[in-house]
Amino acid sequence: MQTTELTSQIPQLGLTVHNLWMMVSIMLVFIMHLGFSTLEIGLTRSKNTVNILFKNMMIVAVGLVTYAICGFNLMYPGDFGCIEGVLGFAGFGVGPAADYDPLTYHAVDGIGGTYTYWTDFLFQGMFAATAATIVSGAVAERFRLDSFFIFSILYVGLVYPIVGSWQWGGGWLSSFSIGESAGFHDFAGSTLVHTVGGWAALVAVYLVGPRIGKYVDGKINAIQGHNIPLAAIGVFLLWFGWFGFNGGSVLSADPETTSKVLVTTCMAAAAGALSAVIVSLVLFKSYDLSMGINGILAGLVGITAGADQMGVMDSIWIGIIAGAIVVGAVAFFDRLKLDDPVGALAVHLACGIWGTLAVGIFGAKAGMDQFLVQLIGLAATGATCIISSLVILLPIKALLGLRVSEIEEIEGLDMHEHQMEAYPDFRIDSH
Amino acid sequence: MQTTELTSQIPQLGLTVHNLWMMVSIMLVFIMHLGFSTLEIGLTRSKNTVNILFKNMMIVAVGLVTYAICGFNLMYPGDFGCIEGVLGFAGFGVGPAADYDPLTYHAVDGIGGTYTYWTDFLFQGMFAATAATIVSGAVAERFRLDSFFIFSILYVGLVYPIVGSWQWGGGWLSSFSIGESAGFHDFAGSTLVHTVGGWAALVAVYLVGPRIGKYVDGKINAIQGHNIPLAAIGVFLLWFGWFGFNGGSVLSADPETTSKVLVTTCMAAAAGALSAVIVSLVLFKSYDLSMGINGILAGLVGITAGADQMGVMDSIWIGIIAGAIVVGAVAFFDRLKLDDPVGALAVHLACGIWGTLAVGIFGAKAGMDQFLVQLIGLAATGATCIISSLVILLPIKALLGLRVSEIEEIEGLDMHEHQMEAYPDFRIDSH
Amino acid sequence: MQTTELTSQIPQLGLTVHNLWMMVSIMLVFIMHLGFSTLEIGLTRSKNTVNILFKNMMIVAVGLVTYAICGFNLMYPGDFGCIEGVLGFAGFGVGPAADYDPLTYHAVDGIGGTYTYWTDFLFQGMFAATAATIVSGAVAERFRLDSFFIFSILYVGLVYPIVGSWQWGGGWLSSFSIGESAGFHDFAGSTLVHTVGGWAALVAVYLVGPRIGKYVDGKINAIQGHNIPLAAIGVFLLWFGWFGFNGGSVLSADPETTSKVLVTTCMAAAAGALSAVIVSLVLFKSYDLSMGINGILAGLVGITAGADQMGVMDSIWIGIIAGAIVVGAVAFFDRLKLDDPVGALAVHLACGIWGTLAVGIFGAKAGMDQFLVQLIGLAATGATCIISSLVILLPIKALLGLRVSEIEEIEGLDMHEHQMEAYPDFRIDSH
Amino acid sequence: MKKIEAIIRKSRFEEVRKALYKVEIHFFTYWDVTGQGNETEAHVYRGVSYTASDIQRRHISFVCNNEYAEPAIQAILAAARTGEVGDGKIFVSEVLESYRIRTGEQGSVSLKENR
Amino acid sequence: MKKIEAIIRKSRFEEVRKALYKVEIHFFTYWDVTGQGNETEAHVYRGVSYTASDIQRRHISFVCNNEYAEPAIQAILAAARTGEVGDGKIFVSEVLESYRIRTGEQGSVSLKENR
Amino acid sequence: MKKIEAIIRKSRFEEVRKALYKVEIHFFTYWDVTGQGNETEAHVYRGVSYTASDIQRRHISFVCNNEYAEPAIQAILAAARTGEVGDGKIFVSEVLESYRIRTGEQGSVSLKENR
Ligand SMILES: Nc1ncnc2c1ncn2[C@@H]1O[C@H](COP(=O)(O)OP(=O)(O)O)[C@@H](O)[C@H]1O
Ligand SMILES: Nc1ncnc2c1ncn2[C@@H]1O[C@H](COP(=O)(O)OP(=O)(O)O)[C@@H](O)[C@H]1O
Ligand SMILES: Nc1ncnc2c1ncn2[C@@H]1O[C@H](COP(=O)(O)OP(=O)(O)O)[C@@H](O)[C@H]1O
Repeated sequence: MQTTELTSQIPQLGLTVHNLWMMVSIMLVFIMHLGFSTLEIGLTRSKNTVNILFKNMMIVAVGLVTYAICGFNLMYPGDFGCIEGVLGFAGFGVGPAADYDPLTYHAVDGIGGTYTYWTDFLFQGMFAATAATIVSGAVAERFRLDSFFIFSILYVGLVYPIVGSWQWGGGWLSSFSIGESAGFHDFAGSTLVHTVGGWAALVAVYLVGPRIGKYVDGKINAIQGHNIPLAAIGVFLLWFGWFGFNGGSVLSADPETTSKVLVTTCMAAAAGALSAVIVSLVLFKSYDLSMGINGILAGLVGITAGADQMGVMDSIWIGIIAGAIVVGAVAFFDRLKLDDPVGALAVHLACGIWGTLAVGIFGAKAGMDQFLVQLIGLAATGATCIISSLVILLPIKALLGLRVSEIEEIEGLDMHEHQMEAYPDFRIDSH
Repeated sequence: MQTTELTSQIPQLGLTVHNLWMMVSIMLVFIMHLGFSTLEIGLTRSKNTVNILFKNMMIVAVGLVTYAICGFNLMYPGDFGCIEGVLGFAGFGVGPAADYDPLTYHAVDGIGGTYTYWTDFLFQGMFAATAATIVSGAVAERFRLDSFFIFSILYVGLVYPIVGSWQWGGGWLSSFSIGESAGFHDFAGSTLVHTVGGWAALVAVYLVGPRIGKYVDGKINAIQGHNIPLAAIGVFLLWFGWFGFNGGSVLSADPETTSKVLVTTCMAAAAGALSAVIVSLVLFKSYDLSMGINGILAGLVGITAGADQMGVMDSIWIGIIAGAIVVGAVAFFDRLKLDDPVGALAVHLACGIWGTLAVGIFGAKAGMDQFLVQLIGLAATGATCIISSLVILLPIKALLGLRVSEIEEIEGLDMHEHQMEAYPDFRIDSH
Repeated sequence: MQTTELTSQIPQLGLTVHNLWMMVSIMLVFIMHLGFSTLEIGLTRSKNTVNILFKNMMIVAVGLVTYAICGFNLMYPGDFGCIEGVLGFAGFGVGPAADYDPLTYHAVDGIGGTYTYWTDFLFQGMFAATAATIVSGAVAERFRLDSFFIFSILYVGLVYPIVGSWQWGGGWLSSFSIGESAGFHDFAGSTLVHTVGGWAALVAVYLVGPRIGKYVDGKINAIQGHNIPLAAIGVFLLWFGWFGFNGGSVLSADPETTSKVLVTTCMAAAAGALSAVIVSLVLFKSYDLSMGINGILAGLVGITAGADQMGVMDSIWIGIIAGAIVVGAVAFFDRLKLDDPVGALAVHLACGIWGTLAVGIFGAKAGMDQFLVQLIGLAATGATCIISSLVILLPIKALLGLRVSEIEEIEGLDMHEHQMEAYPDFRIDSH
Repeated sequence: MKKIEAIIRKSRFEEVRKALYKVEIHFFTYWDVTGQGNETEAHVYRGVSYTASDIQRRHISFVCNNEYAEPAIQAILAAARTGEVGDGKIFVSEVLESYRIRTGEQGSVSLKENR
Repeated sequence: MKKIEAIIRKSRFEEVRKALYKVEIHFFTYWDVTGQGNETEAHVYRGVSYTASDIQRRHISFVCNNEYAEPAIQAILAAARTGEVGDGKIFVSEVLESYRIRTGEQGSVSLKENR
Repeated sequence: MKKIEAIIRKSRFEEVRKALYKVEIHFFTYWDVTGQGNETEAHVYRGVSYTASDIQRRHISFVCNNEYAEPAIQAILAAARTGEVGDGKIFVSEVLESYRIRTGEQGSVSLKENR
């Protein structure tokens, strides 16, 4: 073959490689939903297992479909037709534009096109369902299934993509700057995914109230999860999936950046685990595996906003602090009688905030200006999420109710909503 | 380095990328065997768990070895020495030809070589064991282990590759056409893998008979699976694996095709889940997770034949219909007293047929001619599979028997065939 | 774009591809830790489940952090400043050298740079924790948690990298040769990972003694694992991870080599499974799933040293022999009253030795000289590991003790060290 | 000495526990059983709806001195009742002797508080 | 009133249930127990063959009015027998009092059908 | 005939089994129960420390001819004792009749060894 002929294949070859990495990342983000599922059922009681699995499985389906219907075009509207920088919509359904060329669809300087329209949609779609899953964990064991799905459809279909568009869709937040700072920085979604899920979880937990027996006569009771091995499987799979969550957020397979992102991600997770375990060893004189699990997730959520900005030591520090935060936050939310069976508030909300702020404290962008930008970004998205959650949940509460009946809660949602048991062969000593 | 020197590396680089994607797909198809394992044990009783795991684990080993011995060379005979277009055999063992050059071994126009001989063998080998696994699920809880393995070795070693060679090996089916149609189309194996397994399952289920207690006095009893979380893990892993099953069937990492295949695959799975859940909500007034699980698989099997031909909406429709079919098919097979503990017939056979036909109804190839070609392909492979299954199973039935003894079935295959329990520490309330 | 401009991107593109494969391998090796976790808890009693999960989860964290602090720079010291070919240290912490260029950091002839510094670190770091995990399994159900972690930190932080440096760091072993032989060959770590873990496990098992009730009045009792499905999940995930363990050890995505390595790996695993099952069927008249599991791992460990040297038939033979060895070794260690709940000695030590020697017997390097080199390499590393383990463990034994109290062992480590149960909802019939 | 055995709904267990505390029954043993009785439960599994009359219940058993029996029975009757079919049963029988393993005490003293 | 306790093979449970139905015992409670007796079971685990004498059995317990006891015992004896070592035992003891929690009924009426 | 019921620590079970063997009690049935008593257990879960008074115990039950009862009780008392709060209890009651299902034997002969 001629040299020029061969050479003309290079951009296509580049696209193939980068797109391949993005497809691997899609799968990894997909498998996080299994991680969330087993984590959540592991940390809750056996009598609600089918219910939680149902929610987690269907949320992927619902998430993908709503994202196809409108989410994707709300999040990446191209131009903000409705409100400049705040709201745009590119129409219902998915499909590339008429002049679509994968070689230029998402071209990076010096690299060329890095993925196709389809990869873009699927990667973003897999992210979308995550936010609802966070809520699912926090309100587990007492939230009505129908109310949850109505909420999820609206939240994943509208709120998540609109807030996301402010930054990743090229909206106002992405160019918002103070002084020297070069705009809000949220690499893979500490704010846009984790706190967006976290704020909704906070509102939902507040509105639905604690589980029966959790706070009795001013005492905090532990309601143990029923299957620690499943929880452990969950956390390993989430870490595994985070390789794609963060690694894919590079949006190309650029070797130096992606590999460094994987290193910072892993170091933060490792440091988070150690720190949470050591802090809880000191406080509770016990090697608390449940806190180790939360520590890993804390480190992962914490590094997510700045995984591309940090050095190895930065990421270790972010992990250490995240691990300590999560231990404190679990106790803090318990003190406030916000009952969160799986620690979703502590992990996703508290450490999502920490991770966002950490970009202003550690790493390449650290500085007072950046810190303020991060803070304002958090405040703006937080306020929006809280208000939207209220706007969605209050009418549902009035019309359908958020909470299952007392007898249903005591006997388990599985038997009442699904007429099915998770473990029919096993003798269960339900609590 | 000189430009020409560098340029000469391009074909090799292309091979490396495409081959990498195929290797990733191999792993994903491999992990489907774990998905099948946990799905099947989850949906059956605890007393047969070791038995099912044993079958699923060993079938991978048996599948790979028989495929190495003769399967690969039956399926891809190069030329059909024995019966033109129907039967060819390239000899025992594996190993590339003398003039083997990976750059040309499987070259695609405009792309170049996309994988090596070894990748080819391993990808196909991982597929092969799938067919036997489908049977394993359908006849679970009462089929003799030795009879099952004899059947599997013959079916995976001979029938699966011979039928496969008709299409993927370049046999008569691949060029069979009516009118305008450009030949039978089975992208990733709705027919060649799923119905091939499904027909054998049908015959085996019929011959072995239902489990004790399933159909009593004309009433259909539910025999619940013992571990729904394991079933859920299974379905997530199968979806995960399907990224490779379908994605790898592109046979290159071509960015546009592969990513679009992933999108159609995921949309069909999501639509299948929603449709199966909604249909069973309407029919049974219950959020039936077991049907949601089957719905996902139905969507996946349904899209498999035409994942490369469909648009987003097509794939959603295929999924919706597959989800409805699976609910009906479960009831239908139950009505016929074909006892299939995991729903393999409904998923793999019914939706495999649906997926194959859907190529004639939706997508780029839709048309009456294509529909007829698909139908004839189905009929020809179906007849072959049914007859071969009978030819293999009837002598086994006569000589060894297909079914374990009644006492063995009641007390569980684990204690009798393996003298081992799956959960020795747990109090089991076996049913 | 100009031809030359485009052409100049080729080395970078190559780096991207190869690095991508290495990143995939990192993830796969990471997920092996989940595989080890579920395998080990599956094969032990429920009362020690939290303890084992805690160890396996924290060991990843500890492994990564110690490897970042000193392990990496001990294993790849660049030059051996301290003792030529035996001990070198490039300083604390991680980070590339000043003149670091990913295009040349690890360049392979005819391929170019294949991975970045970060990929290198993370891949090696994921390997490191494996050695300690092997020990964890062998001493499960009776070893003190604190003693285990002190041991692990020292062993993973110092012994593993120093021994590793002899071969992979370019030390004396890598160039040690006898007659014709071209140096010790250990492709992916039969010796450097599996026996290094195995020898330490041997010493630890010997020092800590058997579990109460294992050897009573000269009789060997079986102490069944509590959750066979988890063990099966573990072995599937380990096989899955081995695609990266061996595939990544090619250190590039070279299509021919990587895909062939995957084939030899899978064939050895399949052959190991069949051979272990058949041997134990003959010996014990039972389809022993627990031996099938060990057989797969035996095949995988056995092929690890020479996965790049073997043909298909070689790898099948290696697997068959490994499968037989593992059955014999389990009995052998039991005869010696070395109580190893998960069979780590039989799998990692016995088959690690077998795999190392097999390089001298089968495949491209087979020959008497090579066999001797392999034997000497094994002896040297084995002696070092045994001595170091003693040097670390004996003082720990004297100061803290290695073993939990009798009551703790009987009632389970979970309640005593973690004050947590693994399955609070289930009726446990602990044994 | 009397042995009181009560088969109750799991969902009433916490109430019963509290009620027993009030009548100074601090010691008892319980386990989960399956009850076959009038009550049935609706199930759905893979499209088959069916009712099962095997329902999980909790079995509480304790031995007490005679004077404690009647109040304990009344306590359980009140706390375990929902009024729906399936509330369960209480059975009373005679026990000949009782021992506290820790101290070797025998007879009615072995049933009294003693730390 | 009599309490009948039967320890049977799990595999005979369905037969026993049917037999009890025939003699109008519609109420009973059962749970799974481990029996230590003559029978042993062969196991293999990771290459160690051993026999265990701890065997899972089902414990059925019910209280009935005196006239029902004998037919019930005969029904169980017939339905639970396989003739192999390990078929289990039946024990009969006296019960002093019985209550239906739902209605508070006491005495033999509490054991009669009442929906 | 006497029925002996012992509620013991799981960790003492093997000792008790051996002790019963020595006094020729080769048959018994056991299951796991939760005991509510004096003893409490410390737990930690996600940062909440708490104590539970529900503790898993093992319930052993057997019926024996009268002359075996006293040695069996002494055997259990000795083997199950640790001296710490929570060692458990033994209860003795009267059994009216016993049957061996396999043979249909009735009365005290049904409790004797017979293979
Ligand atoms: N005679 C009996 N012997 C043993 N257990 C019984 C008896 N009668 C009822 N039970 C137990 O009590 C439970 C509730 O009884 P059921 O007949 O359903 O309701 P109710 O007592 O309100 O009529 C049953 O599931 C069974 O476990
Ligand atoms: N005296 C007893 N007290 C309590 N349970 C007993 C007694 N004798 C037998 N059993 C129970 O009955 C089961 C069957 O008894 P076994 O001696 O094995 O058979 P068989 O009664 O046919 O001789 C035992 O596993 C045990 O659970
Ligand atoms: N009166 C009783 N009836 C039934 N079970 C009892 C009774 N008293 C004690 N138990 C059982 O014995 C166990 C041990 O009793 P506990 O009070 O903790 O210790 P101790 O007997 O040493 O004072 C309890 O957990 C409970 O299961």
